[in-house]
Order: sequence, then structure tokens, then C-alpha cells
Amino acid sequence: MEDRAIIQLDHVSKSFTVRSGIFGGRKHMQVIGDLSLSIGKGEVLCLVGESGCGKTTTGKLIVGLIRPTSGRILFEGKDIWSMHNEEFKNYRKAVQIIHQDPYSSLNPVHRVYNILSAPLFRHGIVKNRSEAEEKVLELLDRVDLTPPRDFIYKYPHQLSGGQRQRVAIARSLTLNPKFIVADEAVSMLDVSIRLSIIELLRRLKEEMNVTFLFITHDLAMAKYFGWEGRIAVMYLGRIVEIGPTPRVIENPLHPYTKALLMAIPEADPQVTRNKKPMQLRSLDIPSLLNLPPGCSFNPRCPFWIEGTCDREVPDMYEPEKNHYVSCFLFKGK
Amino acid sequence: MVKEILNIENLFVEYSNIRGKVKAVRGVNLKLYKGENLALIGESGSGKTTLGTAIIRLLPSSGYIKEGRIVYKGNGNEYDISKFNEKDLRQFRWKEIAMVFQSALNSFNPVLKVWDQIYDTAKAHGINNRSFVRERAISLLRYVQLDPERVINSYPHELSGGMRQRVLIAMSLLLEPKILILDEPTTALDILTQRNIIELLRIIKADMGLSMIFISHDLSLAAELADRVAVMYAGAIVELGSVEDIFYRPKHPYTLGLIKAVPTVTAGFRELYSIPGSPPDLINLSPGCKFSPRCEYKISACEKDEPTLVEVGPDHFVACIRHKEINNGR
Amino acid sequence: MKTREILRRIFWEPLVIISRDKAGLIGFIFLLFILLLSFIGPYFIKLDTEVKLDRIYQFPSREHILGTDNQGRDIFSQIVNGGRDVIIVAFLAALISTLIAVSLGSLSAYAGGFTDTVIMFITEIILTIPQFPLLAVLAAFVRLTNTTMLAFIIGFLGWPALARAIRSQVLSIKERDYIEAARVLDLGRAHIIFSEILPNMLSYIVISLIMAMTGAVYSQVGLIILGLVPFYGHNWGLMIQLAWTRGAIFYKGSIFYILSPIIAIALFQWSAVTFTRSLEGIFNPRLRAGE
Amino acid sequence: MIRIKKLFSNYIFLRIIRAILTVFIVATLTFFIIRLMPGNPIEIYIGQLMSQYGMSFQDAKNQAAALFSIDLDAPLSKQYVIYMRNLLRGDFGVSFLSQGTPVALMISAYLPWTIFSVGISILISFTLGITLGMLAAYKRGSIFDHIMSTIAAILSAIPNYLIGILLLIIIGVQLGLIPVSAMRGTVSPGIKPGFTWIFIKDIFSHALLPIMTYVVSTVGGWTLSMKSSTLNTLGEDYVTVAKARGLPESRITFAYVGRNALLPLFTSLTMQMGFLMGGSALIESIFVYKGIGWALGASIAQRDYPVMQAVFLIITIAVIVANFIADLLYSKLDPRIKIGGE
Repeated sequence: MEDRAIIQLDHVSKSFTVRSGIFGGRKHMQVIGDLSLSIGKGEVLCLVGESGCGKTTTGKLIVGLIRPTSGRILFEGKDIWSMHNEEFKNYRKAVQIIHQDPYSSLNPVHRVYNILSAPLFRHGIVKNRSEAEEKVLELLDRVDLTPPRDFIYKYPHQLSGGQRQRVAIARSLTLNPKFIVADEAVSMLDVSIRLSIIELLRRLKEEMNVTFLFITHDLAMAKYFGWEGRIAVMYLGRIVEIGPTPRVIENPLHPYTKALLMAIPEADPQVTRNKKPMQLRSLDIPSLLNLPPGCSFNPRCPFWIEGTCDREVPDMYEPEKNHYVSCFLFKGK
Repeated sequence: MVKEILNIENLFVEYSNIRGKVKAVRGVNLKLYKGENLALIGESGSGKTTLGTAIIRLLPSSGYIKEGRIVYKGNGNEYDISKFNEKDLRQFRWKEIAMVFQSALNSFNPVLKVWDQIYDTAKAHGINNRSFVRERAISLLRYVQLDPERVINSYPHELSGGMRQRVLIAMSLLLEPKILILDEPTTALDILTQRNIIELLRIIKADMGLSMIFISHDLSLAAELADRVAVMYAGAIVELGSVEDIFYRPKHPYTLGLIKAVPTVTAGFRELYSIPGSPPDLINLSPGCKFSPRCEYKISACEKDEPTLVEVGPDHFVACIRHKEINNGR
Repeated sequence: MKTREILRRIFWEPLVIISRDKAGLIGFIFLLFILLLSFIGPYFIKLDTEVKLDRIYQFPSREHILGTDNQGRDIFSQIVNGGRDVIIVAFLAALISTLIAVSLGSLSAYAGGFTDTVIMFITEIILTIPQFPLLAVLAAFVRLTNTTMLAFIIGFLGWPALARAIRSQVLSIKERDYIEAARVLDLGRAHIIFSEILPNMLSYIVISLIMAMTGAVYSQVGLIILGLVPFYGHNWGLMIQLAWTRGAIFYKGSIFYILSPIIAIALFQWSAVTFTRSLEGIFNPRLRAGE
Repeated sequence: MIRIKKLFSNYIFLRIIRAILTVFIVATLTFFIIRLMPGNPIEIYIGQLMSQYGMSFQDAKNQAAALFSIDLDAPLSKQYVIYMRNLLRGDFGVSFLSQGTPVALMISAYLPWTIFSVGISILISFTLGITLGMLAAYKRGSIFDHIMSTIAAILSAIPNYLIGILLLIIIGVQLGLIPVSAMRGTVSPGIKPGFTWIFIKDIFSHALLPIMTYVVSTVGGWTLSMKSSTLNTLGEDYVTVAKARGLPESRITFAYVGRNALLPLFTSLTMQMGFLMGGSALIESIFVYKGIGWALGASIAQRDYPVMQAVFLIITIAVIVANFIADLLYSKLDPRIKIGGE
């Protein structure tokens, strides 16, 4: 598994400095704390967590948009921030991102053709306009914007949300990527559109053998998209549980994962009305500027062990095969 | 016999913009019964929010009620809300029907403390006794599980999103309205906070027996809280029935499609199906069933006349000429 | 065919868009009129310098459209010939301010950190110093002898407010997802700046340039009226200054003499500001594509 | 340590520090302009004394040093220290032309009038502008809105000194409504300052034209900004919610729409103060209203460098102080700005 990994995070931390004016004090906001993770070739990993838990930051770290404060990010075994130019170029081409908001992910001043052909020209994939046009039509066809000639010279504002998201997906495919980070790629779309985009991503994964990091706050969507892969649950900048999707859903280990699964409202009246939500000790999420010591879930956790959970950060334990959890309840199991 | 408290009759709402008239709500007939939870489900542009805001006559300035009546039955009388003048409306709003809006974050005036906004509300309805209002506010805030002394003296920006939503819900109960309209009450919140709000709304329903209308794009909210569900598409109700009817015996292809497009967590893995195409343009509507371009059950008759709601079971209505062919997807 | 297409896109489309906003169209027409009058007019109407003591302060007539001044010279010829220098100085000054503002503002936003802090601190300080007195004091030291010099001084002091605005614009565009996408696609810094960020700011920059021009007209004419710019020649500002210092203002019959340059300047300022309302549309593909 | 940290995150404290720093930098800049620029005033003055009065270089230099209160023989760093120390004491040197009059005395005679006229104008113009702007926003699309917006756009485009001249010509000369020449200066001779009707009437009649000019030239800008700000605020959710809560229209208009719409205008208010104080050089010169702006114009025209330098500095400081006050007011109106640290 390790040596077939395409992306590895090795004790990665990221903090941002919050400053108030020239004379104001500086505060450190730790968004990611000591994150280690390995994603295998062709795998689907779903990163699940609530807003502000650091999942988007993790995505940005992996595609190299921001640098970690400490730790290393490895692409095919090499640290991306100590790569030489040529290697870094290859990494850039191989790792792409699909954003959440289809309204801000496409530059409003460019037509679809320009949006999709710019990377093709830049990386020498096409030489002239007719080649580019052909390739762009092919890409549009691949993301089901058919007939492609109806779309190639449109501006983003002339497209619907779902269509824009398809263009964004086509753009991420221009350089034949090996790895795609889909950051809440469907959460802003309508229910009926959402699933068709998910199906498109699933098809692309099969056809092009792309590895996916699927970032979402929606456990149900993660389960559907990543049934054959793994789920990682994130809370306040740390992964608290990671394992094969069916296991995490059917046998959640971490109290936070359990709380989420018991809380999630579902589109089935009988199921959802019979849920017995976990009684948390507190409703408030701690601020990233002022994280609690020990396990960051301890102030809310009903199973909290005084003197342990609020002192030390738990390690990753493996109570079942390939299913890891960071919680003292599983120490030694 | 359950008593109806609100009766929307043949309501048409339009917006005028540069391109033309947006037909946002088209011929809606809907009753709300005393003590029930009704969910309005639909995607963006389905007219659900327009319908909700039309009930308290708070449409944006470009919108207007073109036709129809909104009859409110309370205090032993009947009133047509669509005929109210500004003064009637002002006294009617919040006292009889309160509304919790989608964006709790922006629902409060940023420069006034929570207390001032609560007292403003009471004063607007003729309650001037400060200590009485304060006591009531404090008990309501406690009821929604907030620390009343701290919250009441806070500015809105000092509260988290979930807290603000709870303050707004507490404030909506201030004048003991008969109807509470909630527009996407949980959409912007985290899952654990969502659950908390849902539980709270359940308690409110049990304690106060008021009628609630939930407006949401999220089927799961309807599954959680609704007694009856109205599914809207392109400005019209396409299916209306009890929550069991809608979720387990849907008779409209759109309802069926929606249910089959939403993944669940608890039940094992199941394949989902997506609805092809996208919603119609509400300015240039074609005749016939508005869903027909996306419908797999479409026959040529679907494109001729728009189907009206017909009763297919006890209190279960559907607007589809092929409802007999549509079988439970589960 | 191809050239026709290009011509259509460069000239016809913008005109169609301008004509959509009524006020913007009026502004455009007046602005065009003033520019034509000031830059082409002088070839047809020569400046009347001949003193005609028998024709002092005449009211408008067929011979003198705007009447005559205190020495019997034709006012209309003075108006026609008095705009060019004012407009050129304003344009130069605005160009300089805008260039500085765009470079410093984008640099500040793009570099961030310490560079940003320093640039913004300097900007804030220059912004607090009242501009006109500073200009006046500087004008007293530096003996302004020609128009270019004046344009440079006005331009070098006029950038801070715009720089701050440009910075916040760049900051907001820089955070957009399409910029991230361009970085991940390795499209290169030049592409990001010139093809992704700049086109989105173009309308703002051009509008700012025009607003900076009106600002420069303000400072320039103000300095001339105070008598701080002793350069020779003839322009609208000088007309006002002469009318003022020679006491023409206090003579009832001089109304057309004093009013003409004031209206010329006011009209230029107003039509420029109003014209900017249409500009937004020209650069916005949403409006361009006719939605 | 904690107390210091708290102090440093205190909004007011930070603003004071910044204001002082700005004054310091401007003063330094002024010093170097006067002392170091090629053709700087001291050199020019020495040259003038030598050529016009036939003084020896040393005599001329001594006189220049006395006028500017700078010891010209000391090293530059020391000159700078002395200059700054004198500034702190309020010693700006002595006027060139009215020999022997301390500049500080002149300033104290001129400055109050400018603060008076500009202050009153801003008050009137701001109040009038926000009222008209809100009305236009509430009646958007109406004839009133169209007329108001057009007039506002025209007024705000015309340079204020041209408006001043126009008022002078139309009201003073053409219509002869106001005896312009009698209204020069800031107060009629022989009238005793005090809280008397005669005095107040007199100073207002002298300040009438400048105030009218400031108001007419700025009211359009306020109207337009307030209109667009109000339109934005009217679209905010909390206004809709306030309506849903059944609040009376008047309460919504003032406490919900008005107050929030006003907030973004405060940044423009600080800019406006600087602009008007700066522009007073022109307006006061036109009406011969003897305030600090007039003094600046006159000292520049006569190349009275010590006065010029001091007046410039004082105008800048006045603007900085005004900005500071506006900021304080703003932080009072907007609770999202933290006062007093945590």
C-alpha cells in the first residue's frame, strides 16, 4: 500500500497568522495539526467533516496551492516542495482540483473555448486553433455537454450551474491528471443535478483511472461516491477516524463519527425519526484560535475520560484491519 | 375533523424583470391545518420560497400577487391576507404568522443588541411593559437552550450561526403566533447543530401545537418533521400527500426521481438514479406538463395540457396523467 | 469579413452598449463634442488675440457666438482653443496616477506580508495629507514652467486612493477559484496576471482613469486660478484667473466672459463622470453578449 | 505584559498612535522639503536678502535662521531636533512679511474660522445629503428620484471653486442680493466677539458664501452615496425580517435602514474633511474669507515661507484630528468595531 501511494502527507501542519493591524497582536490559528495520510493509486478517499474543520485546507495543501507550516507532502514518493522544476511541473499537471462554487471557478471574461484551451496551449498539447478546437470539443463531449458545438463559444454566465460545473470538470481533465481533488464539487447544485455530476465523476474515474480525494460535508454523498474506497473523518484539523467506507458507516468507532451518523437527517421518515441522537456535553465548537488541550473533541464527548482525554492527544489505533481511530477508548484494542 | 387555519386559493405570483414576467407561483391551492407540519419541497426556482413569502406578503418589490386569495382563519374570523393594507399587515405579521428566514446570519440588525430587537418586536405589537417582555424573552431563550443573560445582551455578530438561528426561533415564538413559516431553517448549519434545531422544532410542536410550514430543498428535513408534504416544480404543486405517501408511495415521476436521487447513510448501499436535464425557464413556459422534457414516462398527451391535481388516495393528490404507471421505486 | 467582424466588435458593440444607458449616452455625446471642439476646432477657429476697444463685453451675436471679453476679443475662439492644454495635462496626470496606483496596488496585494504593510502604510499617510495644499506648496517651490511638469506633479500625488482600491480589487480577484485553477494548471504568472486578473479589472481601471482625469482638472484649474502656475499660453483656467484678477467678475456685463470657461470645465467634468456609467457595460461580457 | 498587550489591541489607542505618527512624518517631510530641496525657501530667502537689501551672506543667513527658527550652522540632525522641539512648543517661527509676528499667533487667528465654516458646512451638507439620498432611495424610479439624482450628479461633478465663483457672480453681482465686498473677512470691524446675537449674525453673514459653496458642492455627493447605500441596505435580510416582525415603518427606516446605510459613508466623511480643508485655500481666496486657507493662498502668493510651512502643517494636523474624531464616531455607531481590546 505505502509504496503504491500517489499522495502522502507526512506529519503535515498548517497554521495561519491572524494579525490585527500593524501594532496588533499576532495569533496563530492551527488549521491542520500533524496530519499523516496516504492515498493509493486509483483509490477514492472521502474526506468528511463539518465546515471549518480543515478539509478544504487539506485539499489545497495536496494540490500545492499553499505550503505546509511543517511536514512533507509527497507525490509519488517525492516531497513536492523540494522538487526541481521539471518534476514540479509534472506534479502540477498530474494533480488537479474541482472547486465547490461553479460561479466563481470560471473566469467570467473568458469563453468556454478559452478556458479549456489555455492549459492545452501552455503545455504544448495542441499547436494551433483547429487542433485546440477539436480537443476542446472532445473534452466537452466527455463531460456530457452535448452537442459540444453549442457550448464551446459560450460565456460562463450563459450556462446553468450544472453546466458550469461540467466545464470546470472538463478543465481539470485537460492535462490528463492522475489525481483529482473534488472539493465539495456538488454541494452547491440542486438535488436533481447533483447526482448526475457524481455519476460523471464516477465514470471518469473508471475510464481514466484517476485517483480521487472527495472532500464533502455530506456523509451520505461520501458513502455513495466512495463505497469501494475509504472515508476519513476530520474534526478541527485532525483525522479522527479512517477506514474502508462500509466499515466506517456500519461500524463507526470514534465518538464524533458516531455522533455525526446518529445526527444526520435522512430522506426516509421511518429511519430518520427513529434516530437516537447522541447527547453531547456541549453544542459549541471550540475556536481554532483556542483549541482545547488533548483530544480536540473532549469538551463535547460524552465518553470523555477525565485526566486522559483533556491532557494527551490520542494516537491512531487500529482496532480492526485497516480501520484506524484516534480515541483513547480503543487504546490497546 | 381537523380545522384548517390557512387556505391558499388559486394563487399566482409573478416577478417582472427586464426579460419579462417570471411566473414564480402558478395556480397553487393549498390548505394548512391546525397543529400540522407541512413541508414545501422543491429545487431552486420551484417557487417554494416565493409561496412562503407571499403568505406574509413580503415579496421583493418586483414581485406581486397576480391572482388568488390567501385566507387566514383565526380568532373566529376569516381574513384575506392578499387584501390587507399596510397597517393590517403590520399588526398581522409575527402576531398571527411568524417567519424564520433562511439566512439567520443576516436576519438581525448588526448594530442593535438582541434585547433591543426583541423589545422592538414586542413594542410594535403594543406590548410596552419592559420587565414583562424581558421575562418572556429570557424564558424563551432558555427554552431554546441558550444562556439567556449572555445572549440577550449580545450583538448578533457575537453569536455563532446555530445560536443566531435559535435566537430567531425564540423570537418567532415571542407573540405566540398560530403559524410559523421556516425557510430552509437548517441549510447553512453543521450536522450536529442541524440535529439540535430539528429536536428543538419537535419540542416546540409538541408543546405549543402551532402549525408550521417548512420550506426546503432538502428531502430529509421533510422526512424528519413533516406531517404532509407538497412537492413543487416550476411554480406549481405536482404532488401533495402525507409524508408516508410521498416517501413510500410517490405517484409523480419528479417526486420519485428526487427520492431516488438522494443517497442515504443508514441503509446499505443502493444505486441511485439522476433526473436528466434542468428545470424550465419560468419566463417562457411551454404548454403541457412542465416536467415532461425531463420525464421518462412522457407520452405525447403530456405536452398538450398541464395536468391538474387529482386525488389518487386519501388526501394524496398528484398532477400527472400517468400516475397509475408510476410504481414505488424502493 | 474578418475585418468587418473586428470593426464591429471594437466600434459598433460598445456604441450599442453605451446607447443603453441614457445618461451615459448623453455624457458620451458631450464628451465627444468637447474633445472634437478642443482638438480639431483650433484648426478651423483661430484664437482671437486682437484688442478691439470698441467691442468690449459684447453680448452674444451672430458674429461672436459667446460675446466678447474685456478687450473685445471673441470668447468662443478662446473656449475652442482653451481646452486642449487642460485636457492633455489632466490625461497625462491621470495616466501617471493610474500607472503608479495599478503597479503599487497590485504589487501590494500580490506580494502581501511586509511589502504590503509598508506600501499601504505609505499610501495611508499620503492619503491623509490634504492634496491641494500640498500641491500648492510644491508649486510654490518648484517653479512650474511647462504643462508636462504640472501633469507630473499632479500625477505623482494623485495615486494613493486609487492604489488602495486597486489593492482590494486584486485581493478579492486573487482569491477567486479560477485563479487557483489557473495556478494548479500551471498556466504561469504572466497568464494569471494578464489574462485572468487584468481583464476583470479593466473596466475599473478605465473608470478610475477617467475619474482621475476629473481630479486632475480640479487641481490644475485650482492652481491656475490661485496664480501658482504661471505658464504662458491660453486655457480655460487662465481665462477664469484673468477674469478674476482683473475684476471682471464684479462687472455685470462680463457674465458671458466669466461663465463660458466655467461652463466648459463643468461640462467636461460632468460628462466624463456620467460617461463612466456606460463603461462598465463595455467591458462586462455579461452585458456585451446581450443578456 | 497582559496590560500592554491589551493596550495594543485597543482601537482608540491604535488610532491615536497612528495619528501621532502621521503628524510626525508630515512634519519631518516638511522640514526636509524646506531644508533640503534644491531651490528651497531658505536659500531663496537668503538670496533675496542679499540681492534686494545688499546684505552680506552672513547677515542674511542669520536673519533667515531667526525667521525659520532654525540654526543654520548646526549639523542637519541637530537642526531637525531643534525644529521638532520648536514645533512641539508651538513655535513656528516668524512671518516674513508682517515682520515680527509669530506665525503661531497668525494661525490661531485664522484657523478657528476655517474650522467653523467647514464644520458647519459638513454638518449641513451631510444631514441634507443623507435625507435626500434616503428619500431618493425610498422613492426610487419616481420623478423626485430622477430629478434629485440628476441634480446631485451635476453638482458633485463641478469643482467647488467654480461653484463658489458662480455663486459670487449670480447672487452677488448679477442679482445683487448680497453685498459681496462688505462680506469679506470673517467678522465686521467693531463687533465684539461674544455670545451675542449681533456677533453670531455677523459671523454667519460673513461665512454665508463659503458655507453655501461647500454645501452646494458636496451635497450632491452625499445624496448619491446615501442613495446607493440605502438601496443596498434595503435589500438586506434583516430589513425583510424587521418587516416580517411587524415593526413600524419609521422604526425600520431609522434604526434598521438608516443607521446601517450610514456606516459606509463614514470613510467618505473623513476623505471629505481633508478635501474641504484643502480646498479652503481656493474658496477662502475667492471670497476673501480670512481663514487658514486664505492664509495659505496669501502666503504662497507672497512666498512667505514660514507661514506657508506652518499653515500647511496645521491644515494637515486638523485633517488628521478630524479623521480621528470621525473614526471614533464610527466605532461608536458600529458595534462590530471593538473598542477596548477583548
